[in-house]
Amino acid sequence: MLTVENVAVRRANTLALEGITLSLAQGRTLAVVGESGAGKSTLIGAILGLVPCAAGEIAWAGEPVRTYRPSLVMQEPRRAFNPRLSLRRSVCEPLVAQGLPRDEARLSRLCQGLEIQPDLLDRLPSQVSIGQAQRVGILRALIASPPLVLFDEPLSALDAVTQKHTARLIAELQSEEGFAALIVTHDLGYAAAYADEIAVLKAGKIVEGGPTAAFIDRPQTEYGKSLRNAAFALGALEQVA
Amino acid sequence: MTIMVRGLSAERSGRTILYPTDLDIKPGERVGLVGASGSGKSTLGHMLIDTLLAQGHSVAHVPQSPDEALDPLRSMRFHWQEAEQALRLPADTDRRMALFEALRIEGGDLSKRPWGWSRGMQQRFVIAMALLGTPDLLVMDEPTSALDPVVAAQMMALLDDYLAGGSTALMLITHDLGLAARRVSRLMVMDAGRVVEDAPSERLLTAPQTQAAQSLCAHRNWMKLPC
Amino acid sequence: MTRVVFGLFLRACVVLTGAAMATFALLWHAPGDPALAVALARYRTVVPDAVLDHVRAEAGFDAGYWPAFWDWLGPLLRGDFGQSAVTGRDVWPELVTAMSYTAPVALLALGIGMALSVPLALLATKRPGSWLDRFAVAIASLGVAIPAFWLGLLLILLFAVQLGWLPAMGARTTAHMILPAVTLGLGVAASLTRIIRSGILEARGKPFLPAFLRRGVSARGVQRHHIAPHAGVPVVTVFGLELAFLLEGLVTVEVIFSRPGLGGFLVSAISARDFPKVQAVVLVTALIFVTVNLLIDIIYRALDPRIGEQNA
Amino acid sequence: MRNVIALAFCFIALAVLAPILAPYDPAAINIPNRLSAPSADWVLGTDALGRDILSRLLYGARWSLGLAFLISFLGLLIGTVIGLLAALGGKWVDWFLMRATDTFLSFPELVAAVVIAGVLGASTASMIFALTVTSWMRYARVARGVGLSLQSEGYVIQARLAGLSPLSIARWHYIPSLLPSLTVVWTGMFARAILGISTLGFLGFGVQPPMPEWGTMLLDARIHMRSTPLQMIWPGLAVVMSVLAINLAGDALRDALSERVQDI
Repeated sequence: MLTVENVAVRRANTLALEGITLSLAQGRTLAVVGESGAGKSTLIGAILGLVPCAAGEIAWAGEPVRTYRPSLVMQEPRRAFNPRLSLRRSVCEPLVAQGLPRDEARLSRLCQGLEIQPDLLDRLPSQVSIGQAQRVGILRALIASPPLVLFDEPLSALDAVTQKHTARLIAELQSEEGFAALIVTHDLGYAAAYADEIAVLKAGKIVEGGPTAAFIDRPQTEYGKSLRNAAFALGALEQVA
Repeated sequence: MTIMVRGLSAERSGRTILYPTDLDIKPGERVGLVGASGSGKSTLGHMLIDTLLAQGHSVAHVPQSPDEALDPLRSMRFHWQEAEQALRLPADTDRRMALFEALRIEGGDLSKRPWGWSRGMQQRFVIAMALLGTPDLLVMDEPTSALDPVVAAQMMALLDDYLAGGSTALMLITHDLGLAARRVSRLMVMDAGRVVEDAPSERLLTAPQTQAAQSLCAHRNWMKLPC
Repeated sequence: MTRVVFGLFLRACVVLTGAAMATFALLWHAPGDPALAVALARYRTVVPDAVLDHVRAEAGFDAGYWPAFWDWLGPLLRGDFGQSAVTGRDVWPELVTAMSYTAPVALLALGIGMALSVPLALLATKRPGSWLDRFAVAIASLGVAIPAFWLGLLLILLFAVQLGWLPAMGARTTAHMILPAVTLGLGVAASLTRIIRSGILEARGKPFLPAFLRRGVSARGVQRHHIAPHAGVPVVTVFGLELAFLLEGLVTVEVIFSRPGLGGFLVSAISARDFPKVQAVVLVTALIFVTVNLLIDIIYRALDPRIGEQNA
Repeated sequence: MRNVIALAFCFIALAVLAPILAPYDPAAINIPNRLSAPSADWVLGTDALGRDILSRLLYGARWSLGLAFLISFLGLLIGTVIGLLAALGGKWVDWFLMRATDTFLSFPELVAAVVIAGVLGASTASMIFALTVTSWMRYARVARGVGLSLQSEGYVIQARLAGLSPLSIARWHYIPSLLPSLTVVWTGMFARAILGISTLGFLGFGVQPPMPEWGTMLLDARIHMRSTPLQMIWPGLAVVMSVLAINLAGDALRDALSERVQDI
């Protein structure tokens, strides 16, 4: 269970995040929605311990999150891999680092779940498509069975069809593996379709949060409404009679 | 006057990335050009613009990101005046203000350089420059991908209002059928360098013929919600 | 912007202080008894220990490191460079005389370099890959590989010894300036050509240029208003490197042409172990160099304010 | 690209094989034969002490190229360590090391080398010291720049999150990314070191006679410039050819690397 309590992060004399309180249980999905500059990536950095908190507590089951080795799926899939190393090497990096045995059965099961052809892993990051690279990125995030996986705009580099396909694969794996997923995204459509709960981040603060269905049905704040309306206007969500 | 081009094609390092393509676009028509990444949509857009410019048509192009349209060392005023001069239009503050108000960027400081404006405002400034000469055709390449959804939705609505009733045709290039479906009356689907389907929006959405179109239709939005 | 300039100024001051400390440390740790060297140079004979002690006390050599440093720094901050250890005359007027010989040659060399490199780079980039372009690149590569002193000797051999057109040694007339200035100017031209050429080629690849052409801006307008500024901004930063190149070249070039300029002054001061003169040249050169680089930094940020904002 | 590298290797081969190739002992004085013109016996002629110029040129390559290699390699080590310390050591370490770098750059490198070598007394050792302490700054800047950009690079963050040890991160991610850019800087500094050695030699602050070094040979030749100008051509040509070969090899290397980066 991830608990984020009253967290603040300072960046160059201003507060990039302020009074952030969130919780996320094992196996559940929380989407943090907001526009660029709202502090979404800073929040991920704070949870992963890459960015120091000025105030507040972040814990997983009452202990520092770092001890559970949470993993991260990044926005730019190609940049998440060392361009000089084969994808297989990068994928196995968490196992090597944590001294875990390489479980070939698990690797091939995950590859199957993510629709990754086995020979794909022997290529360099520059030799695969962006969609393939992102699926390998998810594979790396899951290989060491972390209890918590963070997704930083995992779909925004992909095209519309690949986005939906990849989102479905993530959700299927989540139900098998049971990790908690924190998804940061600007796309309310994605959040609406896959998150159990939604938190709306604006200018470093959470302005609205709650169960997804309730939020989509009736946002409480003006900003929440404008996000929802934009999702309809851009065709991410559709109303049918 | 209907825009007609014949036999557009393109190669890159010996590989065909666009097979010969014919296009007809009626005045004021809204066309969506949809396809997966790498299907050749942007290439078709660039070829279309360059061919029409060479034929002497008045056409305008809005690239994917304002970084591809604005010089970071030059002020916004310089960009605007240069665009006016390129079209041999006299400087006209009223016309500029009318366009800026329509796109809600009248508050922007013209003496600043592009990076002094927000990206959403930069993008709308580029659209304003594109509309300056009332072109026969406006080609927009992924106009929303560089913007946040709220800003993107606002921009598309403002553009719709501005173009309504005019003779400027619009070609919207995007990977997102959900976005295009709401804005255009005719959809063209691209796959592997070819236009594989070209139909009125209604028909394409209800009865897609090709596999590419079917896949796009099936994934055109995240969720359907009852009214 | 003011804050950025102030920050750069502070940084320049820190760097100059560091340079002064390094200079003092070097001279302090120089091998041999400095008093003996001074006395030998001054009296041209073996001197008794009493005289050595006198020299030692006079020059402040008998104090510890830090007291000696402060004694040394105080007069320097007031602009007093002291007296030559050999002749006992004030260093400053001699230094000014030397600079008055060096400055015109350096400026002329810079002028020659610009006059040759700008047209050559423009011609070369008209058609990249053409024979003219390859020729320009080859000439420029050759130019940066030639040591200035050797080029100078070759020019003396050709124009002074063989053809007898120009004077080579000394600095009596304006004509004496021509060969040293050409020697340095050719080197400047070579490196500038390389930099301007690659600046233009890089500016031509900027991703926003096609949009300007599609908007109906003429190729000429794009060239003048968008490519030229983007090619020009990096060239500004190169002038610091060119100044370094000039100063490095001057050291040897003034020696081979027997010009009584800064370079010759430095080399003869080092050979005579006349440390007050050495430190004066070193500190004045550092001051000029740091000031020019500070100005370049400020101009660069004024031309392209994005850099300033990123650093602030 | 191939030709240029072949040329650079030719120079190295000449330097290594000098004892086999050189027709005479480079230090053998032969006064009756002084300042003789090129002939079948003395291919490039003899100098003021009657020593064979070709032999001195070949042995001189050992000094010029060997010492330039040593100096540029020492600079590479010092600069890389300082640059990486600055990038990874935190704000204040970075500030201090970068101001130190600026201080060393506050003076044209070669002029600083002349002053240091001259003040410390003319000898090969003080020349090596002088050229080394004035040659590490570019490496430091490049290493710091690459180090800083790597810190925010996705794959380095991933490695840290995975719990990879700092040593392994350096081994697998930092060093492979640093090597190409440092190699390009190194070729440039190698060429500069050749120029620096010959300049110091020419001013009399470098390798001391009777060692055959190209700059020192030029210093000797200059005195007899009017009578035997050819004497002066050969050592200069040797400097230019070797600097040119190394510079061109560096350019080719940089182009090859940037193409590979574009591929990625």
